[in-house]
Amino acid sequence: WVVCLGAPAADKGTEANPWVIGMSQCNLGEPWRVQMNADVAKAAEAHKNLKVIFKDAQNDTLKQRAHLEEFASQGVDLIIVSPKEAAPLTPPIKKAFRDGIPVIVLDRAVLGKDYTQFIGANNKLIGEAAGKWVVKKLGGQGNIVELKGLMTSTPGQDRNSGFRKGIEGSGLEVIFEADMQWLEPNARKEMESALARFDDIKLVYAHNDPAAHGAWLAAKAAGREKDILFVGIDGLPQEGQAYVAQGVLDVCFEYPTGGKEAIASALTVLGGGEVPQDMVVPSRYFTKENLKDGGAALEE
Amino acid sequence: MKKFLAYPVTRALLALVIIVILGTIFNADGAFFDWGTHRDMLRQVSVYGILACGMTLVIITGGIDLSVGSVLGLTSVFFSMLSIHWGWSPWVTIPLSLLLGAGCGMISGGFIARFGLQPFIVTLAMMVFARGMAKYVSGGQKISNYLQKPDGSFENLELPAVFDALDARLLGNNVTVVSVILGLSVAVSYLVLNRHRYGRYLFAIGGNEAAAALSGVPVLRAKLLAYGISGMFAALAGICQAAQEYQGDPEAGTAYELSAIAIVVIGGTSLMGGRGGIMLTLLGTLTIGYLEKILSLNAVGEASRLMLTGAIIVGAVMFQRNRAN
Amino acid sequence: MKKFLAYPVTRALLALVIIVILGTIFNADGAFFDWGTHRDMLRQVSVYGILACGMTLVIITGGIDLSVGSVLGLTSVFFSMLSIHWGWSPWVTIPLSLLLGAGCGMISGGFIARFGLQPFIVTLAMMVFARGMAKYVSGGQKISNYLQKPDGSFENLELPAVFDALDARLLGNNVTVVSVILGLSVAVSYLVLNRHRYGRYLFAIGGNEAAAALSGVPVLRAKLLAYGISGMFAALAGICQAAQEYQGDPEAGTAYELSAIAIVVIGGTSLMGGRGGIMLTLLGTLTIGYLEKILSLNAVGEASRLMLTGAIIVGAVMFQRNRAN
Amino acid sequence: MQENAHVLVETRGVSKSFGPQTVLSGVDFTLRAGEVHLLAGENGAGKSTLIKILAGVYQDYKGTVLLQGAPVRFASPRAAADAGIAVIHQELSLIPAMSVSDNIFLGRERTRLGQVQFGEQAGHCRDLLLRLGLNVDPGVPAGNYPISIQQGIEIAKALAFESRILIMDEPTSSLNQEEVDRLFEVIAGLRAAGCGIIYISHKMEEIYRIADRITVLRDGALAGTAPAGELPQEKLIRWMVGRELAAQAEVKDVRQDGIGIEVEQFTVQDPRGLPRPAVDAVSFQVRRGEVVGLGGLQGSGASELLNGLFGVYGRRATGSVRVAGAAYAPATPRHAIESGLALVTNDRKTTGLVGGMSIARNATLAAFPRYTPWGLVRESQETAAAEAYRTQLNIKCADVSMPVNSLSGGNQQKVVLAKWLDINPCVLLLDEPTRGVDVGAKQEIYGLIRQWTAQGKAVLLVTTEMSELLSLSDRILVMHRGQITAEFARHEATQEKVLAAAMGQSAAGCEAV
Ligand SMILES: Nc1ncnc2c1ncn2[C@@H]1O[C@H](COP(=O)(O)OP(=O)(O)OP(=O)(O)O)[C@@H](O)[C@H]1O
Ligand SMILES: Nc1ncnc2c1ncn2[C@@H]1O[C@H](COP(=O)(O)OP(=O)(O)OP(=O)(O)O)[C@@H](O)[C@H]1O
Ligand SMILES: [Mg+2]
Ligand SMILES: [Mg+2]
Repeated sequence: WVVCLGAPAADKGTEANPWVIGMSQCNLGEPWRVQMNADVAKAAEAHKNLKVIFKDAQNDTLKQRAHLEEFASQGVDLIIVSPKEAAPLTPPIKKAFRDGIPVIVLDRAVLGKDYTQFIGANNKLIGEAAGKWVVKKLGGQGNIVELKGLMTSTPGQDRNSGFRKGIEGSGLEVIFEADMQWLEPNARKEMESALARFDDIKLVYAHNDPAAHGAWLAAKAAGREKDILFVGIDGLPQEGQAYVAQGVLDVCFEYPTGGKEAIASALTVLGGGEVPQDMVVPSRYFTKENLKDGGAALEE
Repeated sequence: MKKFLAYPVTRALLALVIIVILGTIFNADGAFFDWGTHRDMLRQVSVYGILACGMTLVIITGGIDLSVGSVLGLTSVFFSMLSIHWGWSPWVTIPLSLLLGAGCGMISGGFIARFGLQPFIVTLAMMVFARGMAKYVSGGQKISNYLQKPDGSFENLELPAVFDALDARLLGNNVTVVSVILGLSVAVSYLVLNRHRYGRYLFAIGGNEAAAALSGVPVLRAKLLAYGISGMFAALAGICQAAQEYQGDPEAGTAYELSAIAIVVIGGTSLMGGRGGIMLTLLGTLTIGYLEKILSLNAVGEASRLMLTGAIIVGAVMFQRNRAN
Repeated sequence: MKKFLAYPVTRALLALVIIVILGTIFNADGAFFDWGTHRDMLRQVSVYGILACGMTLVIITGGIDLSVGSVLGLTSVFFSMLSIHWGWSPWVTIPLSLLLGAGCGMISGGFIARFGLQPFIVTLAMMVFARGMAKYVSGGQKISNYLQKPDGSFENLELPAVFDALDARLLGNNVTVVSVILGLSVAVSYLVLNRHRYGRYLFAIGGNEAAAALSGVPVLRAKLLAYGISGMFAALAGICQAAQEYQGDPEAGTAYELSAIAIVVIGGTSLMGGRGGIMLTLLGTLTIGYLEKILSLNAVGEASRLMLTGAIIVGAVMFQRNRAN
Repeated sequence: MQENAHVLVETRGVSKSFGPQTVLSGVDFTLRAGEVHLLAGENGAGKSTLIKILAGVYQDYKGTVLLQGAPVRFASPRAAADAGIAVIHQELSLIPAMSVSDNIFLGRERTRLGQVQFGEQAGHCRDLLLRLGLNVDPGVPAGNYPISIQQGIEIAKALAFESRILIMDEPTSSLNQEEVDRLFEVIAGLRAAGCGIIYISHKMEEIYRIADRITVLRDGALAGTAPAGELPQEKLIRWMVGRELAAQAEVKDVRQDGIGIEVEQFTVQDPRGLPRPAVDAVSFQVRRGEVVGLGGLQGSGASELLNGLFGVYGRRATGSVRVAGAAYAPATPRHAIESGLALVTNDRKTTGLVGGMSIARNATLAAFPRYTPWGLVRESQETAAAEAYRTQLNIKCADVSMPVNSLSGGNQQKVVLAKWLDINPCVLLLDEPTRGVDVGAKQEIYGLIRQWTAQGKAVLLVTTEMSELLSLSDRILVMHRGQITAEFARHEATQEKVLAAAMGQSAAGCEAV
């Protein structure tokens, strides 16, 4: 049943007979992942010889594994996968890759080296950059509230550990932290508690932009939004960047989706070219000052 | 004392008092003694409380409505779209949103009342369906005042005043508007349930549907009404949620139905139908609200929070258990 | 034809056939005709099917078990921890995990049978509690063979063979081990339900609990058994899930209870209790499995997928509706 | 000592209370081998409670139970069954969806290694049912059979294990004459074989037909025990109610000229979808002030006729009906109520009352729109109305705000009647209005029926109790297989004639078409 997919057929990759790319997204409940799909779709639209099939695994590892199995039996020319989990998706990705289908892995790495290319950003580095920005901005002193993403997820853990590394050695102190599970209403609720307990809060570090927004709403209701700085992560155009433009967030750090880059790599691979196996997409940060210039690269 | 405890409402009150006493003990450096803390608790629990009002009516008929969370999500998107993107007046968007919610509820109610299907499975299907609708209507994106134009650039629309109005506070910053809406929802539900003919019909249906039908109770219409009202309250909660987030989120309200049901049951309304009341639900709302507030104020970790919540739900239900048996 | 349709099992079969026919029409460039597609469908739906086996027993008693998803998560973490971190043999870890699941189920069952609390709310509390336990036990981390040591560095432990064994395929790559486990679960449930004395008791309790008690049925013990078995199957599903993910995820199984309930009801087992069977559940499992597979093969978008699923659940239940009334 | 050898079971000073309410106080009771010991008493006297103690249902009672002289305290119904006590409870305890044979063996399955031996059970079950003259398929769900057959299955269930002690709590409440005769034959056989039988009944004819000894309970205490031959009916009733019961008033003919209800070619399709209609083109009329009794065996369609007229089956009931002269097409119960019909169903628990709701609320439910102008509830009017009925119908309760299921059976039935009086109907459809009701309450209900006819209401009465049918009806219609097979005026009706017609023989004595 394994369809031989080795070398691209001669008549493939034309407008009449386009290359078929299977894209498996781990869930579409998060705007960031919706954005990744949108980036892939937008980049692919420009190329008439590409057709992308999108699948959504609804946050279920086993469903995503089924996607890989299905792509293989449907005979797609290339797979883009943004995996939910590293460990469980390594074997099916390895299997597809070994069977001759190029696989581009987005955002979350898998174990081993059996894939064509990994494109991702580094949450630890972003967290660290956020920490350093905060240290600089506050002059190394002050109380911080940290609104953490789901702490059973790797991004939540990395954004936490990176940030703690970034503020290490400074006089900054995290006085209140809570798991808001990436959800804005929870963030607002937790921030209300923090505001009730502490009169002196200098800054809120939220693991995603909606949470930073929720925290800002809580502070605004308490009339304290002017005294507090708000830092978010993800930097989607319609979320984080918009909040920065509106003056809600003081800074937000982009967590790039890599969607555009994935299509560029796919074209290279399908055309018979070579790509580096690991590619870290550079991240940017947005403040009111640099927003119209499209943000600024993270300082190392 | 024993006699006193025979009434569900005094038991619900006692449960609330116990929780509040716990709050004064674990007061998080005195934060519990601020009025602001209580005001915020009320704000935060309002959306759940509004859902629980409709849920109470449905549960009294012996049914259940699992779709309220999704209907909340759907209307929050719908309301935001009409208000922000299309710029319609709240005098139009609010009634339309309420109608949408009532419509969803009445579709469930119709299948349940007309075809005798199980409320659990019908409203489960509606829960899935309405979530799909929310994603379809919104294109899977949050609907905010930051609008992407076809060319990919962004436009910053003005946020309609209704959002600010609904997220505001009244009486010198001491009560949030959404808490007032919760209060009104309780009042309306009370009138329906205890003062109106149809309220009696809901109790009769929950107590013995066959006997009620043979006594001339319009069972189909009464059930449609119950699920319709539940949908309408879900829509109202959706509007409040959107106003508090300044946007419509197609994922909003996920799993809220479970909180709403827990509130109703902890209050003392029986899942068997025929027994309960809206005042119990109000007490249940406050109990859950304080529970969450205390856990949050004391920054209790996620794992312990869940374990404590689970244990407290069982404890409360044990306490509310009918002593007769 | 009419007579033929009078039996729930033929209706369930017909529903399955209709779905399969839809599959041959929307065959996704012929992918539906590969045996591999069917094998993968069976693998993918196995975990839900195993949960549905236990759920069937509970639903037949007139109850419901909302905790299975969380118990799945808890045991997947527990099993992975014992197997990977502590390196215990599967001959110990599997029975211990099953015991843990059965224990969770029996705690729920105890509250329900002994104190007459509502199954919905008790198992809801257990759902919250077990999820908290899963997070507590795992420290909120996934339990994999990639272990962080106290100094922050990582150690790559060897993955125990039991993980590979449970995730393997048999009979020349044509059947997955988890599908075989599903088959065995169905067989065991069949024996309990249709051949064993206790199976009669479960039906009797669901049909008329008071009458069953008067007839000398040990109601308490039978209910404990039903919830215990449900918990045990949830644990088995947790082990299978962990094996397939090569790790224990404390978030695993979230909302799986709803799928399991949908499978049972679509099969034709009544939520009122007293009527149904495990063969119906098997057919329901395949129906849901094919439904998901077809939607996924054809890359149906999220919004449409949800709306279709909701509509199909109602459609299937309408179809399974007891024609007598 | 000699006497004691024959005692199978004995209670000594047994008392039982539910919360603050004492239901049994110090009851002494003995059952000897080879006797039918009749237990009598008003509704709520504690008869069922006493036998539930013997059956192991309640464990928290005071006093002692002696089994063959040895003190026992059964831990569960199962334990009592194992000790040789078989019970037919007042409430049907069959599981409708389970097969007849599974029902009979429920709790005491024939198993090998825990595996139920279905074949063996079915065989044994068939023999047993044949012995009772029941032609029933052991593999069919019990709920598929009419109530009367289910009652028979219930009896078979009690006989299945050859127990020495048999307890029957109102086993004939839904059996017809023929079936009662067969049951009594079986009981006679058991008595001859040395079994002891405790039998509870409210029906006087039965009591004196079957009893060897009679024990009467009043308000939970022993009123007395006597051999049946030494206890005349007047004394029995005095023991039961604690006073002399007024003699039944002479029945007066109060029929008026107007027609209450007129039915022509009325047909009801079988509610379970069987091809033969449950009611097959019947025509009759009931005049104002008249009581028309409907006789017939179980399944004759009399209940379906009443339900059909009341709109329970909607459009599956067809024909031409006129109520008080106005055309009426059955559609829904609500519509029937508005058209002046009232239906007292044959089962107050499942279709008559909302158990958890208060007496007042149940009493006003049918006429509720009247208490809710513009939809708003007038609670004070409701309470006032309920208090009026409480006095008028002599409903015994502490307060009309109490839940209705805290009342005794007879008083619950009076609340049902109050509910229907409250709509001031033109036609009353009564389906077994005295089922499970004690002598005192029965008399009161008969009195009420006479009051209504005097007011010019038309009454259509369905009852399986022959004496009731004969004494209350101005005219008797007999139904068989959905059709009216005979009509008798009061003076020409006899038990034999009615029974013959009910079994399908025409009045002339030959087989009806
Ligand atoms: N489970 C219970 N809880 C509270 N009270 C009860 C319970 N069961 C019975 N009673 C009360 O005990 C009294 C005796 O009831 P019981 O059923 O023994 O009467 P009975 O003599 O069998 O009457 P009937 O002739 O109507 O069957 C009644 O007042 C009844 O309301
Ligand atoms: N709504 C219903 N649905 C299904 N079956 C019904 C329904 N109503 C009555 N039946 C069935 O119809 C049959 C006859 O009913 P029932 O036992 O009430 O006899 P009946 O017609 O009232 O005779 P009688 O007047 O002598 O009591 C029974 O098998 C009963 O189960
Ligand atoms: Mg009794
Ligand atoms: Mg009848």
